[in-house]
Amino acid sequence: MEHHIVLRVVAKLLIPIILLFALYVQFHGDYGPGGGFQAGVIFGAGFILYALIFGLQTTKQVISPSFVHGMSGAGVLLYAGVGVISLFRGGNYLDYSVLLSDPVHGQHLGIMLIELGVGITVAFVMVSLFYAFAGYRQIELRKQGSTKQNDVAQASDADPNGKRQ
Amino acid sequence: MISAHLPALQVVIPLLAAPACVVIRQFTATWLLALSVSWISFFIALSLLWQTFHLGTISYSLGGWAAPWGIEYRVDVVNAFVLTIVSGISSVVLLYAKESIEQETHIKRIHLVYTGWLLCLTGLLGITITGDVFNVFVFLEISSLSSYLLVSLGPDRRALTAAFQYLVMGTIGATFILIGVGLLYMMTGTLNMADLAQRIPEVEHTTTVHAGFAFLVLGISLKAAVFPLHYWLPNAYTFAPSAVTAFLAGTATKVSIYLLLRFFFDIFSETFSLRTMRLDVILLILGVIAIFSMSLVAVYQQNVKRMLAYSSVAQVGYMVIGISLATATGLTAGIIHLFNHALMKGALFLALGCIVYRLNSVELKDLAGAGRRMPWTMAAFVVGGLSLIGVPATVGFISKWYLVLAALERDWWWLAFMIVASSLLAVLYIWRVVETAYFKAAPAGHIKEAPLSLLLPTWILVAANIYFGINAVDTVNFAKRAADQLLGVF
Amino acid sequence: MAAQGTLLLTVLLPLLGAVLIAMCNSKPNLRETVTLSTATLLFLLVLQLLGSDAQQTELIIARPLPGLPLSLSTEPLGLLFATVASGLWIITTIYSIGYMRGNKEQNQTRFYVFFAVSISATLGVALSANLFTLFVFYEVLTLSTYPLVTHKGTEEAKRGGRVYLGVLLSTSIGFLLLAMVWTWHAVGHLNFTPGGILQGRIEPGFLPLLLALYLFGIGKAALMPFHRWLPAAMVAPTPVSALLHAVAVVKAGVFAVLKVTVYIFGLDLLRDTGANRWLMWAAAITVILASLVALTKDNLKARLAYSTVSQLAYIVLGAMLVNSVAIIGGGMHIATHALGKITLFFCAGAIYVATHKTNISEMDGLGKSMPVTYAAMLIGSLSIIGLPLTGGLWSKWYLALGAAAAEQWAILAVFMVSSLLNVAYLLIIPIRGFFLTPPGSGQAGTIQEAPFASVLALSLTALGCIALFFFAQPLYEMMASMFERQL
Amino acid sequence: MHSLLLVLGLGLMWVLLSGHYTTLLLTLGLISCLIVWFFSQKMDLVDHEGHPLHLKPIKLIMYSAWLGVEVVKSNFDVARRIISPSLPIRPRLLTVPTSQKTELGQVIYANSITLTPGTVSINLRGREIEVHALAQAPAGALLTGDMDKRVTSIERPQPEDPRAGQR
Amino acid sequence: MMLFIDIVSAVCLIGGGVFIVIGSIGLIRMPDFFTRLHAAGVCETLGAWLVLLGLLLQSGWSLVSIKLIMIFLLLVITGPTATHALAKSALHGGVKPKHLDQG
Amino acid sequence: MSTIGLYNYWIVFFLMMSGLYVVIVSTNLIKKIIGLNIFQTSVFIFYISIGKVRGGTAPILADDITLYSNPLPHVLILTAIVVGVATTALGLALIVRIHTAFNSVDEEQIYTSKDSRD
Amino acid sequence: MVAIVDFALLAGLAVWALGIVHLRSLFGAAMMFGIYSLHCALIFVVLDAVDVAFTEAAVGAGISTVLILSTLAITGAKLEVRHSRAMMPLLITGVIGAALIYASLDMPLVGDPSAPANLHVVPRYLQGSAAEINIPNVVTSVLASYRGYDTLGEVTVIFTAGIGVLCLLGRHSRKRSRRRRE
Amino acid sequence: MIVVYAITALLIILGMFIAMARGLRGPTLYDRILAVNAFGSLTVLMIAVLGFLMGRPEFLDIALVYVLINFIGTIAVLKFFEYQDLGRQSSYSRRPK
Ligand code: NA
Ligand code: NA
Repeated sequence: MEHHIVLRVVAKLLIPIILLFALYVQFHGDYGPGGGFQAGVIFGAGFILYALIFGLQTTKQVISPSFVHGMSGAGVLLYAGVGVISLFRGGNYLDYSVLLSDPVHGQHLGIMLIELGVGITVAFVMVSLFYAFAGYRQIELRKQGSTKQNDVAQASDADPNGKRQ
Repeated sequence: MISAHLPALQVVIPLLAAPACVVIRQFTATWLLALSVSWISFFIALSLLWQTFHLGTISYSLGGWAAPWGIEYRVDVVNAFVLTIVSGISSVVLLYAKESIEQETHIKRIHLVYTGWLLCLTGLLGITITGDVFNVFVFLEISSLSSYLLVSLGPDRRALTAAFQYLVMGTIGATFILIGVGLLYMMTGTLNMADLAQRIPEVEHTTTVHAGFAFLVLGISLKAAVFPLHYWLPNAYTFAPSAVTAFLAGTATKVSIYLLLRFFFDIFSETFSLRTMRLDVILLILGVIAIFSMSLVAVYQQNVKRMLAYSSVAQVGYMVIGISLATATGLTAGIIHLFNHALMKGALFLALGCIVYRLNSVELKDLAGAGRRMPWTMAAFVVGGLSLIGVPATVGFISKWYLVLAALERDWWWLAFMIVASSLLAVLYIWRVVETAYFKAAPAGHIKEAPLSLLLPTWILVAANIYFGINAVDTVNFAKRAADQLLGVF
Repeated sequence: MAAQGTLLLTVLLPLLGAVLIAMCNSKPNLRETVTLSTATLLFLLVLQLLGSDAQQTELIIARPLPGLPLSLSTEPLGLLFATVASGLWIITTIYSIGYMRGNKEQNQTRFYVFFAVSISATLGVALSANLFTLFVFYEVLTLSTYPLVTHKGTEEAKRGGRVYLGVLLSTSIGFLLLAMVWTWHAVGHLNFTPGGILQGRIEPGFLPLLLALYLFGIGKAALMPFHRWLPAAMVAPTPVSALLHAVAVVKAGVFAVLKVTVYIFGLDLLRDTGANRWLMWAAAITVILASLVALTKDNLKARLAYSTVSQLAYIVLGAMLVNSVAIIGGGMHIATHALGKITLFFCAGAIYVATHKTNISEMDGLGKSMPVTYAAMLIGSLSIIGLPLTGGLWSKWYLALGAAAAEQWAILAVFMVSSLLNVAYLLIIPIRGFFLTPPGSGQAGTIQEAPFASVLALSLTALGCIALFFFAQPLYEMMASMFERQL
Repeated sequence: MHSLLLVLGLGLMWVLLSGHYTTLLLTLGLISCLIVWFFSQKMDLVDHEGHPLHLKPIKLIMYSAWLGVEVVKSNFDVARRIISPSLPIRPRLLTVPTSQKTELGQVIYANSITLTPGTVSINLRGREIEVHALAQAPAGALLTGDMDKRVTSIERPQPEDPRAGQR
Repeated sequence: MMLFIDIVSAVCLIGGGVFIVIGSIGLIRMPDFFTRLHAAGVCETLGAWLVLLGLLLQSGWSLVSIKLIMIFLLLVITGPTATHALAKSALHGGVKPKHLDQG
Repeated sequence: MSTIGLYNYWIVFFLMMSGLYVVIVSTNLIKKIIGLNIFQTSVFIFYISIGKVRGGTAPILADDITLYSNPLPHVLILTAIVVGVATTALGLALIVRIHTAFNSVDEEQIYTSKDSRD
Repeated sequence: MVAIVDFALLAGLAVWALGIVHLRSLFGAAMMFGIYSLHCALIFVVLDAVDVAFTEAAVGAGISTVLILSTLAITGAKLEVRHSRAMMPLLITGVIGAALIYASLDMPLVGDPSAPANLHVVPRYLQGSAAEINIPNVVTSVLASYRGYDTLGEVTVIFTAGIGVLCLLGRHSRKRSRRRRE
Repeated sequence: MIVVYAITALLIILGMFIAMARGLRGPTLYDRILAVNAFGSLTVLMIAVLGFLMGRPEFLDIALVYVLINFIGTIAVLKFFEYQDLGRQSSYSRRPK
């Protein structure tokens, strides 16, 4: 977004809001619509917006690809790990009731943890998807050696200037 | 204490290992992890098989919520048997995979290949063990997505198109299953298999249940590559990496066939699925067409891997015929062929993998002289081929025996004759390879025999082909018990 | 226990031999020593079995399926077959050494290895306690002889091998397996039982069909129209042809036919239901037709091959006459034909090694240069025709008696006509060899007898033919004991 | 200072959104704000232009009210043009100068132009904004520079902005 | 009072709906891309505002109203930004404003 | 809702078949994926329609509400949506790679390119 | 009133679907698909599935469309789509559609509170969510606890997709290793 | 009020239909994006109205998400078609410390 000052300024305002909103959705899934998955997508979207406006390289410096990949696995491990913990505490797999002495509190804790696992995995898989697709094009362009701009837009719909009326 | 949780551990251990692979990254370490996890799964499956055979069905409530509210794992001899097949094949093929995958894949991606492998294993085991129809869908997708990925990693660029084709067909299949599950849920209000089995008879006559059944059958058949829904399979098997082909050929379609069994006989009654819905006739006809047409197509393939792929479609036809007979022997035949076919195709594809490793090709013409250059590999191929043909003292014979027996029990002479006649087509295509490998002069250049790390797993499966051909008592007993259980006799 | 051990060893010994032979790949002399000693040891083992009262011995090797054990036992017909096969292996080995070395064949180790394996399979067939075991070894025999048939590796050899394997596998899997499963389905086991097992277990109307499945399914018996594999296999080296025609393959076929007739169906059942009737005629037609075809063949080995088809049909015919005399004749014919035919093949091979000639029309007058070979050929021919001073007389005699006992006069006539045809196509060869003059007499002087080992072997078998004439009694008694147990 | 304001702002937002004021959720809210602050810090979003810290709050509210009225008025104008059968539009391009000293101010100006139907800022280049106007009237209103002055008035002078003079 | 609020909010809601429809019609009627941007602006500003105001009147002072206000704020921030980005991209992508009145 | 009858289902069936039709008929791989998504999405609506209860509201418990729609289909579909996006992502990644390898995303062009058939 | 809105929304959906079928511009189809997803989310809201609507909004309209568009951009593919016009696809979809219509003959009506799906299993969730788990959002309690295992599977699926895309489009994806071992 | 909500909803749907006609017609890429963007805004309003229509207005979070997703989506699309590259580094974007 060359010289898109408007976008840049607005993004700086929006990104923290998006990220906070994602976390709000993450932790309020018990009370209203939302939960780990939606939160993950929104959180990921925040990073995607950042990458769209500030560039992939910059974003990769903010969160490195290996961190992203590791975290996407960590979410699954957290989820599956909660199940293993309930095994060790004498319950069936993923039985959160045994996590705490009060079964209802246990359920609460379990749900929060696994929702967190979901959110982490989803958020970082989203970022990882973006890295993959965006990065692929960059490698591709580097290979071609030149950045032919606009040829898609030009070649795309019938006529970029619309119907000449 | 831990033994009470074996059903959960069966699936959860590979599931936990998969993300761990991403974290570990180092390719030998990930292989070792995948290998040990797979073997652990295998031993868990064996132990479950033992438990179910001697102590009866095991039910495990995930999350501690009793069925039908929670998701239930329900292990009986039928799925314990399939679990054993799946984890066993995976374990042996993983032994083989290291060398083969290192040759066919970029080193930086190897840990991801094992991650995909473990996920596929997780999915397949999950489908098999679960007692909840929607959970089937979820794990089906885990296994499907990872197998699309694994297929796409093949060395030829056509692996990509094959994987895409597989993805489209597989997704249509999975969505059909989803529609079917939805229609059943609509009429019964439950997703638990046992609960469904109880509640379906009340609404069995409704058009909704009929259609739901049809969608389920269509969807699963697509996944199982039941003729004529096999369109995706030949390309996928041909272009996937060797180890992946062996793994998928031995497991993926088998699990889908298992699902068919579960739906036909357990969730629905055999009277409904085979008589009311006339699937006995439909499956029989399709099976017979499959065993002939697909074997014939196989005869004309120049690519040996593709040839074996078509042969797989034909072999699925035998299983389908066994199911369509709806007798104890027919089911036994189908189930035992499930096991046997996993062994023989596993051995054959592994042998082919050895050939790819050295010759870099599976075109028939390039196999000239392979018999002399790679004697152990080709010997393995020959034994696998003989098993496919159904020569006695191999597992293939046991399958044929029960299939023919089942046909004769129904007094269907023509069918018995067709089964044996079609297996002769296997002679044709196997022997084309044998002749090329042994009687055509090899081109110049020295080719060594495949390394021991590849030969050993191949020969483990070859030995299994012979061992279970000579001593089939146990497998037959398991298969019989499974059949009885499905028919509600036991 | 000891007898069981002997049984198992009988089958395992040749396999062990095969492994040892394979290990002696680079040392031809050692290799052939191993082969010979294995063969001798095996023969001694079989003789021991023959001598011991091993009738009750049964050994279960494995139980592939519930109620379907892989097991061995002894029984007169099987012992006869085992004796013939193991005995002839020694001689064939001797002959092979001469032939293979004389012809400078390639892949000799492979040859000896698979030869040993097929002997093992043959003994398995001979000693099998039930039809299933027989079937297993029967298939192993098919597969282990395939590399021998295609030994030369030429396009022609491949084509021959394809027909060989194709016909034998298709018939066995297509028909025999079906028949077996049917029988097992009806009876619940497949044990060879004196008097048969099918009595009352199967609707009589189906018996002819089942019998046909068995007879055509046992493709090695070469009943027309499933005989094509036999001439096709003629591309093999001569020792292999000898193995196929005399020692192992075709004999395994007719042996199986006899076993099925006697121990699965039971003569009474067949006789009572008349299920054998049309198959008897099928065999009779094969006898005549194959003889006629043989007459037209100029290639010596091809002629011998069709002769084999015809002679095998004798044995099948004997079985289909369903009386003990005919069966005894059939059983004896296994032995007499084996010796006769192996002699003839050895001779054909010897001629090939010495002259590289394969067509009968080119062999005029060779008898003068190769007198021993031609004398043996004469004896072999006589034995197969069934003329006195050879063992062939007796087997044909009992077959004819059987036909008479069954009051099948037309069959008797078939025997007569066929013997005349035998004379026409077999006896003519030594006659031309001895009495006609060679076409290009210039080269006659260079022709000598084949290498010593070959000549020794063919002399031994020719002597065997004569010996059988004088010592036919034990053979007869052995066969007859098959029916004693029934009582 | 920026950080503190950010965390406070985020915390306010959390409280407004949440509606559940238990210890657990408030703790989670605090953690969430810190997480967002952490990432914002890493993304370099916090300490430069683009934040209300650079604006005069009272003037901002006043400007918003004025802008709201302008937007409503121009809405009616454009709606009238749309539904008139003759479609009375005379589109034109114009360039308006900006007097804002910060990028934030410029952006507010550009967006205000866009927000008002009848004018769309199509490019912000240096100290000028290219505008597409639907007709003469909205173009004329813009060219009076009234809006420009109002936006500039809400800016707080930022002499240290490193890039104010760069362009 | 309740009735009065109901009436005002009904007017707002339906008025908003009408503006939305008008804006959409403009999207169809306008001759080129840039003029359509103005029509879309009608939907996104007054149309949206009126609807949100109508709802706000119904929700009273609650969490719902806070969220309505938040939606409003976000619309005000993102709407013109997106429109501006779109216009700029279109210009960059070779779409030229047409029917320009030179003067 | 009683007036709806089976209307929801019929529309959903129409949507499903449209999606499936796009999958089968398109030679363009990207459009196939779009079709697949439509197919799946319409199944989602089907499920959600099953769970609708006339007069009920969203299954988020509140004090003054007694009738809720059936939450189970919602749960199932949440999972299915995720599965769908996962499939889409993988399919699109494959398309990207196919484009690199074959320089086309059109099935016909790919299958007629040089070595794509045996 | 809700029924009318539902009716109108579904009708709209059908129109978008037809639009996608007929649009020859691939970009247009992709955009239409985004709209289709948005519209689905609206229907989910009408059908009381707010969580689903939320997800569909974020995923269908957001991620899926962005991914499709990015693929379009990366491949720079020819954006005009050709359709192979054949009877077969119509026949297949016709038959399957007929099967579905057949299925609908015995279906409970939409919204029927006494449909089996609303009577069995579910009541326990609605009661239990308050008593056993103490969470007002029943969808969350079913998703995360009663059927938490499905959700674990779901997370695994998305993880699988992440691994898959990484494997396919990662930095080393285009180099194919063929180290020959001799 | 239900009737008012429903009428508003129907008006918004009508607006959607009309907007979509533009989306279908194009003719340029940007016309389509514009239509979709407008459609997205209408969806946000629609959800808000539907919440009131269904009697559960507290689910406005979805509408909030729509606003954000709609915005990000539009930006993403524009970036793709401006550079065919979504990871492109902006000329002025600074390296974080
Ligand atoms: Na049953
Ligand atoms: Na404007």
